[in-house]
Amino acid sequence: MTETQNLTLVQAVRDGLYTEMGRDDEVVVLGQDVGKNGGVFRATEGLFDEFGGDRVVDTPLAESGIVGCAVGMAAMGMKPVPEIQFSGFMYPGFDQIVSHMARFRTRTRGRFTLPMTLRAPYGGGIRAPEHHSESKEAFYAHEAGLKVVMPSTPHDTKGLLIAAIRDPDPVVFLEPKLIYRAFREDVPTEAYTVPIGEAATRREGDDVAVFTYGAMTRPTLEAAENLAEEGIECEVVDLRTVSPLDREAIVDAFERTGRATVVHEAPKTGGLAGEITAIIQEEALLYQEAPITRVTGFDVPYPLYALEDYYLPNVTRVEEGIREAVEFNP
Amino acid sequence: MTETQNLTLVQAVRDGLYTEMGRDDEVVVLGQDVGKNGGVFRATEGLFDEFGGDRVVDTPLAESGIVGCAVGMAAMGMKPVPEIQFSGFMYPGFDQIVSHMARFRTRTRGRFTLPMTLRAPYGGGIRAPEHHSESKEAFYAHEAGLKVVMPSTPHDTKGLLIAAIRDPDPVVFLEPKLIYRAFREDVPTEAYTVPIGEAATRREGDDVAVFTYGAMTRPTLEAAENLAEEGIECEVVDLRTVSPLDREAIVDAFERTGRATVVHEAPKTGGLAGEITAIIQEEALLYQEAPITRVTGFDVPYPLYALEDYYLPNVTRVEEGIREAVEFNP
Amino acid sequence: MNVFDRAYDDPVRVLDEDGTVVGEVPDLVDDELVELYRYMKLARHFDGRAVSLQRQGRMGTYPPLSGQEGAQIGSAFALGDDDWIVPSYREHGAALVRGVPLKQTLLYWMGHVDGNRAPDDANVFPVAVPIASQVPHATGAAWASTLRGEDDAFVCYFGDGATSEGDFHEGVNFAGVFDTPTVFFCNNNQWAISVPRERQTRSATLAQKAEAYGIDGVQVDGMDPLAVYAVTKAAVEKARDPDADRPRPTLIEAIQYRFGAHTTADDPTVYRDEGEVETWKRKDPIPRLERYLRAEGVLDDERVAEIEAGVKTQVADAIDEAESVPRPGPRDLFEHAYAELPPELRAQYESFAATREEHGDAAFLEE
Amino acid sequence: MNVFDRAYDDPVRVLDEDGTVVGEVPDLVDDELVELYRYMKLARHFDGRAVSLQRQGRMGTYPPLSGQEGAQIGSAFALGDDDWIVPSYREHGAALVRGVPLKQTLLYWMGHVDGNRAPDDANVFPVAVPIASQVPHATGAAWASTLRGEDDAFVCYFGDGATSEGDFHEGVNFAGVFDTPTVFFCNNNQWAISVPRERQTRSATLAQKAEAYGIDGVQVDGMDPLAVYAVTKAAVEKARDPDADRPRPTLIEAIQYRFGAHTTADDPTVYRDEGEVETWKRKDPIPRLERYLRAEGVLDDERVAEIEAGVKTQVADAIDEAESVPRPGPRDLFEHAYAELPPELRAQYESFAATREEHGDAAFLEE
Ligand SMILES: Cc1ncc(C[n+]2csc(CCOP(=O)(O)OP(=O)(O)O)c2C)c(N)n1
Ligand SMILES: Cc1ncc(C[n+]2csc(CCOP(=O)(O)OP(=O)(O)O)c2C)c(N)n1
Ligand SMILES: [Mg+2]
Ligand SMILES: [Mg+2]
Repeated sequence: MTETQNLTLVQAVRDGLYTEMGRDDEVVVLGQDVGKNGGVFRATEGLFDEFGGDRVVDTPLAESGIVGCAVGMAAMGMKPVPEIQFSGFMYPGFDQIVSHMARFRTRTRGRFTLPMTLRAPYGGGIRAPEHHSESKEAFYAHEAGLKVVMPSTPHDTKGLLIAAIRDPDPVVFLEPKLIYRAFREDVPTEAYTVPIGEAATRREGDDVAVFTYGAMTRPTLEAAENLAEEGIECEVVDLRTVSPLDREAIVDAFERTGRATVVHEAPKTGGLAGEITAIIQEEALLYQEAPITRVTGFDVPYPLYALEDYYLPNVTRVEEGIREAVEFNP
Repeated sequence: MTETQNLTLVQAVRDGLYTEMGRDDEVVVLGQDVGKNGGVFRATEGLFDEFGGDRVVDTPLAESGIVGCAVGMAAMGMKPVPEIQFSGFMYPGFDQIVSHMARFRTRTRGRFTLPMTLRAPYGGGIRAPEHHSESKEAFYAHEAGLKVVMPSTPHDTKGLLIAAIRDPDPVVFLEPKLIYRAFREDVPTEAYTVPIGEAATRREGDDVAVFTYGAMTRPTLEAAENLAEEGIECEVVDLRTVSPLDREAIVDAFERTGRATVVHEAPKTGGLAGEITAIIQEEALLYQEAPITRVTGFDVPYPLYALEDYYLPNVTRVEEGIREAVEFNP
Repeated sequence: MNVFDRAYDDPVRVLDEDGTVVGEVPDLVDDELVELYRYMKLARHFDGRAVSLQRQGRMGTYPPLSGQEGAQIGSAFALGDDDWIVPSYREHGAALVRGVPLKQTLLYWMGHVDGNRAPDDANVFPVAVPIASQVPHATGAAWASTLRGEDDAFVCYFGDGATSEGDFHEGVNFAGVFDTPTVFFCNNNQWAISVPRERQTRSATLAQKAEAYGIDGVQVDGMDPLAVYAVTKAAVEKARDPDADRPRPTLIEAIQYRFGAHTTADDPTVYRDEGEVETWKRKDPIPRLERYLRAEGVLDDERVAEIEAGVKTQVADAIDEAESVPRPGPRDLFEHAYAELPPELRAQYESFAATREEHGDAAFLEE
Repeated sequence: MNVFDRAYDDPVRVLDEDGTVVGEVPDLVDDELVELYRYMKLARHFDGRAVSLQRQGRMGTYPPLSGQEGAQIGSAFALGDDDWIVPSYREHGAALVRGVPLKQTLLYWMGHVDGNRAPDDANVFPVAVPIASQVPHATGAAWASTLRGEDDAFVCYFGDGATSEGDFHEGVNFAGVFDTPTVFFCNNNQWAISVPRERQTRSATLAQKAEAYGIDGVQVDGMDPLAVYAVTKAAVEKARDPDADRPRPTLIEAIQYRFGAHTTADDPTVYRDEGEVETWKRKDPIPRLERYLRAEGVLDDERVAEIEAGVKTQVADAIDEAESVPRPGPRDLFEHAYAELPPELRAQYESFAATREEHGDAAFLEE
């Protein structure tokens, strides 16, 4: 029997780093306050004591420098895991992410690969200050050359993080900070991987397929339970990776239901719900019985926290979106 | 009768700046090489001599500085028109664009508005070096608070540019450099505006609606002409503004045809074709007779130029995409 | 001697730790000195109350300023009426002097975006959270002022950590090139969250970073409000009215210490020594100025008690006011994204309003 | 005296404009000196041919290096076998010394991405077009070297304009803090396209920007290949084998001039004087070294003629080789975006391949 620990999602991040750093000397963690302080969310707690200041590095306050140095390290074959403190602070490093991290392999025809994993907590709902609640995965999913992972459970988090660190391609690893400590799960103590690019079906149902990922998985499942009481059975698919999307899983779930809702907290326009809708109607139009509904953040800058409960999709809005998809009658 | 000049698209940019700078002292142009050199594409030619070095400013080589200083100027009520030399070099200024330019009004409840227009040439096909051929409008369209304009004709260019400069909201103005000098058009000498947010029907047809913008408008129209010879009549809608999208025009053209193709040179995944598809099936599913086809750049980093003819949608690919939409039989 | 002509590691000083005069006392009348003192007391008391509000769950994360009043109040005090400040997130003290009511600051940290709208006559930029991102704004805004032939100066605040960001570099470099009337005021409080000043950069001082931009750089004892006042005043005057030999912009490094946590979400005991805190507390700007003013006969027990009472009332009133502002509604979420609501956004609002109507607010609001 | 202990505006020099020795001649044997000379001639000849290829429509936009051979070859020559260079887009000369064949450089500017893949044994980073973006790479790569207990040095090239970018600041600051074995080599060729050095920053020298990072900064006459060699060698040695008192990283400002256009798409007559160009041409690094080597008896007419003939053949051969490389195909477009083609990308490729099959290549290729 595999040994397990009962961990929260953020502890699973830490455990993923801990496990992989123990196995592979080339894995190095760098970022603001990741060292002695253990990260502002404690995602790197204890790693500094365990692996020392050379492998768990507090950097100056400069995101482009963090990503850019990690690019240089990774080009030399190391496996850096830079942390950006909040995903809203990835933008000062955006050029390094899109112009270099995403493209180094193509640009050098594979001479330089960048086995790096850029971690950042993303998303709203924790009463955080301005710019601390962004969910802009669509930026990274639109940039070819990157993989983009957004886990929703402690078990997946550890497995996907280890898979990301081992992946020869650069991975943007966005962690749902809203549920960093929301619940615990038994997580194997040993190293294991969860494959990047594969969705997970969290609930089976025949009436409608609901696609979501990250922190929105929980309200979506709750909505599905509520709707089940009304006799609406949702298939809930947690995408886990938003680039590459698991098109097969998406199309398959849709074909079995003919109706769909996509839920994400990112703004609607240009968000991944549009892409998913387009995939479905490209590949499965003939199965379609109703418009695919999108339950998303609104097309406004993420508000200060007194308004965030109105901004974020919640159980009520998810239920309503699903109902709309299910009740549509041509 | 209005006086006109026969101008190329890049001359229309210049004329728009010239006209509006003459009318309004608060309009200031700043960027790399925009002064004495007149811009690397000559979009600011002669403005330095006309308006002087205080209003046509060569800046140091720093995009975040350019956008950030423009934010500061605009907050004081000026109307800066910063230029980024190529849209692929907007990323070092990305944080200023998304965290400040897009959000200043919201963040200060309208005390500070930012009447600024960020210009950059975008797109491929000119045999340019690496990173010079990007088409990443989806990034900006996904960031609420920005308007994003992408003209396709000299007349629209001048009118939309003046509208952008006068607009109280910040505008990202992406110019199709492939067709900077491709053709001329009579353009009124005086100041005039073309409304931001309104699409233009470039060709009428009943069989299929084709949505596009910027440099892709020309191959799309050419494809439409070719297909007309085969009896396929395309309605070609040039969106002109990609944020906000003219949903009414999109839905209207679709309802009349029941079939659609979207053409853009940006990569497919996460590009605006997905958004447009989602809008259509949200609002007009019952009219839909075929999957909406997407003719776009591929999901790879923009290649060096020996490969760009394969990368960019061209007449053949557009025709094929339209044919697929038209020929689909459930 | 010009105040800028000194070694980078030789801070401008006026008062010693015990309030003894060790430098040139700036020209302030008694009432002004008392006002300076009162503002510091107000900022300090506000700070303590804000931290408690957060602990009581009445406010969100809050960044305390305690220890940094000398730098904030001293510098803001040196500005003319038409001058501006461009703050980070920790300068509620300076903002207060410039006309932002405490109520606004509370509202902001209570998550009400209204708190970020300063009154129209307060020349204060909005709080900037992305580190150093306000630096180019201060350059651009100051540049606008000279382009218009005005002579306003702009004081930009940021921390020691901020000097590592590209935006610091680009913004200050532009200021040098375009000779903008900007004062770059670095609140070097020794820490950027858990990263000490020595790990932020290898340069011996932050003031010497001015060399890279060909502008004046100067250190000041940031816990000496009179020294801060003097050096800021000199920098603002130079910005406004340059002499031929010196550039307008100035980089001021104000050496100081944050007594408390980085924010209420931070636990500084994890990364710094209590002993270090104690050492710096001896430099506390408030008793230092108080000692001087008492020695000068400007303050006495009675006056101090009066000020303390006034400060308490003012803060209590501000808290009452802020807490009586109703929670914003959905309309506030959509307002101001654009000058006019675009059709799709109107549709999003209307659909949301209908859902809320149907299900009631309780379906949305947590707690 | 240590070469770094000098005023920022006192450039290291070895040869005068006329080839007279005015400084300490570095320790190079005759064969090495001839090789240095030959590389400069090769780079110069290549440059002229590349410009013509572009004019003839046989190549895309190309950034000439003429005038900058002394800095590029002199510096690259100072590196050990395991050291690395991290170039911008103008360092084909340096890349050549480090093992990138001319054919590769031609291919790159002919739009073949293969040109950006240096041979596996050439310690050269890919061309970096976004200005200054390679600076943090050089810091990170050098850092990796020390973390692994290796002792390789990394020379990062960039222009005068690049010093204004945030990435320059962040990358050099990290190098100072982590004491990485990086040499930041600024090719100050006086112009960033049309923007002259004086409008790029107000600092009197670029070398003094080192003050901001607590590292050594030094100017060198960048058109004096021996001076460049000497100062780079000293910096590389310090990076590899630091002494206790000095930081490993160094900022070198190599003063030089670009004789030609910024790129073949640029017309410098619009923004700069012919007179200025003429003045700088008197400092041309090639005749300067040649004069010295002739005076030393290392070169004579015969040897020079031989070198010139060799250089011509080498460039002609490289052009032939590059032009005989077939145009890449669609498969090359999809290859290497990821280690493995994801399913959707495979589908995009297959669908495109089918279309091309049906319509033929002519339907896609312009010209
Ligand atoms: C671009 C960016 N990166 C990271 C953060 C997270 N963060 C907030 S405050 C802070 C430390 C700032 O230190 P300093 O500049 O010294 O200012 P202080 O807080 O000490 O006043 C960090 C890293 C941020 N707000 N913005
Ligand atoms: C981030 C970025 N902005 C703008 C450009 C366009 N550009 C290419 S070269 C150049 C000037 C570079 O000047 P400098 O750093 O002095 O190098 P030089 O070309 O003189 O060698 C500019 C503005 C770019 N390549 N990257
Ligand atoms: Mg600090
Ligand atoms: Mg240059």
